[in-house]
Amino acid sequence: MPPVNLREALRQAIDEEMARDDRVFLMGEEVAHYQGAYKVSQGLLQKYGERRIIDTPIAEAGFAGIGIGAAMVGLRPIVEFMTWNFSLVAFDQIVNNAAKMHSMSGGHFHVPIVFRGPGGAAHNLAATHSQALESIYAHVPGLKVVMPSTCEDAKGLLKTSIRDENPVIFIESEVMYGDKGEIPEGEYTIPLGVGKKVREGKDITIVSWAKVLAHVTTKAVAELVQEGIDVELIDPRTIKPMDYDLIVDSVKKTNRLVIVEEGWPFAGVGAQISHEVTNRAFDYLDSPVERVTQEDVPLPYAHNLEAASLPSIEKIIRASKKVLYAD
Amino acid sequence: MPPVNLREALRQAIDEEMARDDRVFLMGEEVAHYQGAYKVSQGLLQKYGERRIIDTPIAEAGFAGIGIGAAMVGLRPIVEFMTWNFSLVAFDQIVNNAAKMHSMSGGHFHVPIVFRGPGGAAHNLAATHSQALESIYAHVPGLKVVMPSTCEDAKGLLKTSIRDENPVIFIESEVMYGDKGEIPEGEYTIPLGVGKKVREGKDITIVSWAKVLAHVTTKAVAELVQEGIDVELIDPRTIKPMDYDLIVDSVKKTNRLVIVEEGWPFAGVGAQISHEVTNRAFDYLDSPVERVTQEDVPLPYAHNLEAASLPSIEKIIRASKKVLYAD
Amino acid sequence: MNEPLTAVKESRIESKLQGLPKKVLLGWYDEMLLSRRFEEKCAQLYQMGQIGGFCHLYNGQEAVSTGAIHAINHDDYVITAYRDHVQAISKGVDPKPIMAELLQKYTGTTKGKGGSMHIFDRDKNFLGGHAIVGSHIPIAAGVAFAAKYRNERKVCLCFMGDGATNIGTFHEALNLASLWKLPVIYIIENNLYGMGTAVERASAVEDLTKKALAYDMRSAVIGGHDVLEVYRTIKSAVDHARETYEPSLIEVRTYRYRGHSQSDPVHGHYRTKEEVEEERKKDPILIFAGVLKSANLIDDDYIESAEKKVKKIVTECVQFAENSPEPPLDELYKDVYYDSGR
Amino acid sequence: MNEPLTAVKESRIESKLQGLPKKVLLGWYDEMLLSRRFEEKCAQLYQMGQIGGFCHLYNGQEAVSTGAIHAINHDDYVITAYRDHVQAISKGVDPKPIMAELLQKYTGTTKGKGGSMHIFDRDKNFLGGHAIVGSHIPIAAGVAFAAKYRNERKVCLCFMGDGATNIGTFHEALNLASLWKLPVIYIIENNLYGMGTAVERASAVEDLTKKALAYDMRSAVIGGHDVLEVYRTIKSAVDHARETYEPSLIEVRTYRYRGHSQSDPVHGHYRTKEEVEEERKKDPILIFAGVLKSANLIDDDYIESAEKKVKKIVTECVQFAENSPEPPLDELYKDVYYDSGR
Ligand SMILES: Cc1ncc(C[n+]2csc(CCOP(=O)(O)OP(=O)(O)O)c2C)c(N)n1
Ligand SMILES: Cc1ncc(C[n+]2csc(CCOP(=O)(O)OP(=O)(O)O)c2C)c(N)n1
Ligand SMILES: [Mg+2]
Ligand SMILES: [Mg+2]
Repeated sequence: MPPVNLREALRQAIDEEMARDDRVFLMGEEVAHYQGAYKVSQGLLQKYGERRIIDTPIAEAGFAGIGIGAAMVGLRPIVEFMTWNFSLVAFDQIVNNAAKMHSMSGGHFHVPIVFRGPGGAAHNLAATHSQALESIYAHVPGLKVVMPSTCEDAKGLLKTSIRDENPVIFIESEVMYGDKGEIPEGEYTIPLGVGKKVREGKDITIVSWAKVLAHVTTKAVAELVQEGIDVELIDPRTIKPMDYDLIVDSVKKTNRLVIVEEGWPFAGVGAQISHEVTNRAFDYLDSPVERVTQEDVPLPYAHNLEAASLPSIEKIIRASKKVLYAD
Repeated sequence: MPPVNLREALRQAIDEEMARDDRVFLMGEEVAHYQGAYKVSQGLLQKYGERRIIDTPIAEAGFAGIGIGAAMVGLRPIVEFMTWNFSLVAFDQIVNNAAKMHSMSGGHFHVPIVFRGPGGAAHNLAATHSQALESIYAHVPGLKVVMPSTCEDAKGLLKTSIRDENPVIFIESEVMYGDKGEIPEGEYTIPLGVGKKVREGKDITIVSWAKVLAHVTTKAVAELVQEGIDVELIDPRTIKPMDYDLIVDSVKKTNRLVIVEEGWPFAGVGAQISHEVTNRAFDYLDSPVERVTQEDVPLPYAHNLEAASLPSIEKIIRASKKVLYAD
Repeated sequence: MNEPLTAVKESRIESKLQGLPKKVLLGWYDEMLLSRRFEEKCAQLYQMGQIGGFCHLYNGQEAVSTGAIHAINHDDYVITAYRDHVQAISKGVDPKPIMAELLQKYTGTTKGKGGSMHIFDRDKNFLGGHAIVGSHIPIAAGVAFAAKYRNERKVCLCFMGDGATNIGTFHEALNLASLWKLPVIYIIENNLYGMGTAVERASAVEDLTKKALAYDMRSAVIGGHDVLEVYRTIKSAVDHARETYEPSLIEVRTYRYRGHSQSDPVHGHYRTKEEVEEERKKDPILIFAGVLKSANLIDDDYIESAEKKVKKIVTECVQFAENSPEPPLDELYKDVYYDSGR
Repeated sequence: MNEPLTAVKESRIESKLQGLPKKVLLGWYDEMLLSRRFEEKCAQLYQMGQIGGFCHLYNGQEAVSTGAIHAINHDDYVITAYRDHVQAISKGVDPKPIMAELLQKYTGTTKGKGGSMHIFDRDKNFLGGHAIVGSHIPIAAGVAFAAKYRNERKVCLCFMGDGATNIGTFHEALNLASLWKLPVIYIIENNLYGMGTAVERASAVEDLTKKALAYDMRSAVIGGHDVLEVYRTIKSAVDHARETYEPSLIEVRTYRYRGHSQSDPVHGHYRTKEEVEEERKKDPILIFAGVLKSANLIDDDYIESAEKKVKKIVTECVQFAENSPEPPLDELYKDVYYDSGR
């Protein structure tokens, strides 16, 4: 099969799941007539009609809530946030209703819903439009958080997320929508909670995910390998549940860990991984875990400040050398 | 001076700051005529009138936004959330407007505002009404997060927060409002970002804050001390900025660290402290950092499940013995 | 004491009863009485510390729940806020597990997890019990959306307080429900106060049906002391929704006798003792008794026997709850995810 | 080309000009022209990659900004959404730093931090530039609140799109503004679409002033192609607010010529090329030129010279921006907190 780009991979997942299950529908701003703000849903209105591909007003709390209500009585909504930044006006719906419904109702009602859309920084979108919010959502029990870094994973994980009986936070990336990759022929799914060893290595473990993995970390790893550092690269793919075992096993082999993420540092996912892995592999670590994150600032507009704020190849190489005491 | 309870300490802070600065006002649900849902503002309407003690409709995003706008043009609002749980419907206002305004406007406008109210679990309030949200707010650059554990600290820190030029998330506790404590006579303030050594010790460092410190951790510490374990107990008081130096110095002495918090574990404040301290004091740690947190579940209603979910004396003692390899 | 409080003319009784069978009408009376006595018991148990947390009672508002919920079918949906015990009872939820829930027991409606503010029952299409004000209003639209999506002719009743009409989700949900024609009936239980705040201190319009104008939505305002009027109005909104999918906004003027929650005073600084007394004279249960008597459907004996019947049920509820076990600790991680902890 | 497009009768011209001095009127014309040309240049620079991110242009809507903002005083406040360059210009913000901001320069309005969607100027009481739809609507109420709190007779103008009227903060803010009588004038720039969604596909009411009924708020709907009508209407709302503190909701019917943002097509599937062409015939700048000509205040020479003047300003803006330095990297941690990084 010829490679597809990320938006096509995601569209295939939605399309296949909609074809197989009438309960699945897609709802969000500009998903229908406009064919998607980022064209993920292109053509789906034509195929499935207005009953199942639904344009909404700008009312994220309202339509997130509609999705939750529909899910409670048996539908399987896919709610697109044009970007994840706009989910903040629907935060209560996600945190108090979607996440807690099953537990709080003692199992009476569950909420099989996928909230999806692009997260993190694109280019020059400034502070309100560039937020990587995975740490915030992963903090909340009852939610699952999925962040694919390849087309293959994106399709397989999105299909699984749509079939999952729980609310899933599915975070994509604007700047990856055009990225191409091979995907398997025919039907496949990928389980949530299972990470992937992107590269085998023995000197150092690097954990990274989503766009920063695809666009930055892999390049840094290539440079490190060039320099003779045998990196083991891990993509957890699912932030929650996190595949700690995969990371801990790797660290027991390499004895060194660097975590690269696009979010802010304070109480971020990387802090969680660092704590958990250090706790489980304390005697194996030859150096303290290093993190590369976005700087602890609202992301500025100008390209040079933006670049200085985000994780970079240089920062990753520096952190890697630090854990190797090679700096 | 006779001891005061926490609501009196907080009221004194608000009262003194309102008396000294006409720009300060208090706004929130039931703060005026009802005299405060938890009576923190009792008597203030009578003293300052409806211009400055203002009852709002149930519209958290609306009145949080009004506070932000008023702060941008020179007032110093104190916005009370009846409980922090209700801040989730105002989340975008806090995260995108209050936190980012100064940075995003390149310094043109800043937002000297205090958002305050009780956070965390009280008793039997169930999942939507029992959330400890400090990790989420501390994750966001531009916000400061303050969580006092004593009456003295509460008054001093609230006064400082009101005078601070930045948005401050000030989290109290329902179940502490009646707690009594001595407070200094006369005017005083306590700087943000400076922790406090509650107890000197040499065997193990325990970091804890707010209600769980006051009601649970101190009791566990007493038992540990009884057993001959010389605990050093640290209250950071401010979650962001975090006084890492105080904790790192302590750990360099005790070589062992337990962090006790009321929030959920995944990407919580404790994970951040654990990562940062392990990173800075790696060679000093004799055992991996242990955390005691709320279980990773929406808090249930029934008292026994609620108790099982929250940090307890037993859990703290167990964790402490674990870092001491005494279990 | 049991004299009819509204003088209903013989000649008008017939039309007022809307051809409803005696059995149905007496059932409503019993239900309202059970609701009252059940919650009076809750107040006691709260006082004694057996019920924890917040507990928002419905005394005075019974006609709204009974009148509205009997205007729909069993397979229609109901969703509400935290003042939810009575609406659950009207929707057919067994009061025993409700009491067990309040008493923090494993046999409770949600196994002791949700408590007073979060009563749920899947079998009865009772969708909660929601404690964040306004948060359930879009959910109701979503339930109606699903019914329409599946071409079912089901409707969703959504109860909310007057205070909830000032929050953003009210606006978003009502706009969406009207725009998409979703078969949801929004019922504002205007009990004059949101906690301690009178309607006119929270809403720029005192006539809450004016809010429907912003969504081109059908609306009506009615008194909430007369269960038959509530029934008739809601029934017509329900019929309309079933036929056209169009939503309605119905404001029901009612009154709460107790404090906002059981930890609050009956009348603080925000209303007078006299006002509460005055309102109590319009008691919906007494009014309904009067109507039924005028129509010669019940007499004082019936009223006495109903009291006994209801008292017995409440006693059974408490016994059931008290004899039930606490939730086992291994429930803690169950239900967090659909498949967790099993 | 430069013929008057609305045939304004000699006799009515006088009243139409509302006694405004020639200098003022010509200033408005120049400002609208500058706004148009400034943004045409933005489109070019965006095309060339010098402006990054989102860039929402105002072409076609100029009469709203100029007419409304000249109805207030210098020390009154203006706040708006992300389509903000022109409103900043009308409020007196120097266009040079605006262009520098767009070009990611240190001399920009926010030192290159906010970008196109977040223009701010403290000295001009221009409060942004807000990119989350609806998020600034309560802030506007807060600004008005502060003015009233301090007993100043200042007002706040708040611009928003038609799409923003469907979000929760609109509801909460308008209720609060009306309830508390806050001197804020809410201006809906109804350009018929929120991105690609026509008003009637997003709002249950097409007549957006109906939304004011839910808040008992004064309202009016006017055409946005005639700067004088905009001025007159907003002026009267401003005068009223200054006198009584009462807010208003003014819907202004206008049209955007370009795509939603510069990365979007001019007309996608959501509107036709013909519609855009048709609307362009009602160009507010040409209409105003016609009025001024009818009143013999300007002639073709003036129009030509204005074009030159404006072109020169735009060129200077670009030169200023291009010659400016990027923000230094040590700005990264500055301004995060009021006292940080200094
Ligand atoms: C978003 C939110 N804000 C505040 C509260 C606290 N609160 C609970 S009930 C209530 C009053 C609600 O009044 P109303 O809607 O009139 O309902 P009623 O209690 O009168 O039935 C308030 C302020 C809440 N639960 N949720
Ligand atoms: C809460 C939120 N949701 C979605 C968006 C994405 N978005 C930006 S502008 C826009 C359309 C706004 O339309 P309207 O209010 O009519 O203003 P216009 O662009 O026409 O001036 C959308 C959907 C956003 N910025 N914020
Ligand atoms: Mg009420
Ligand atoms: Mg628009």
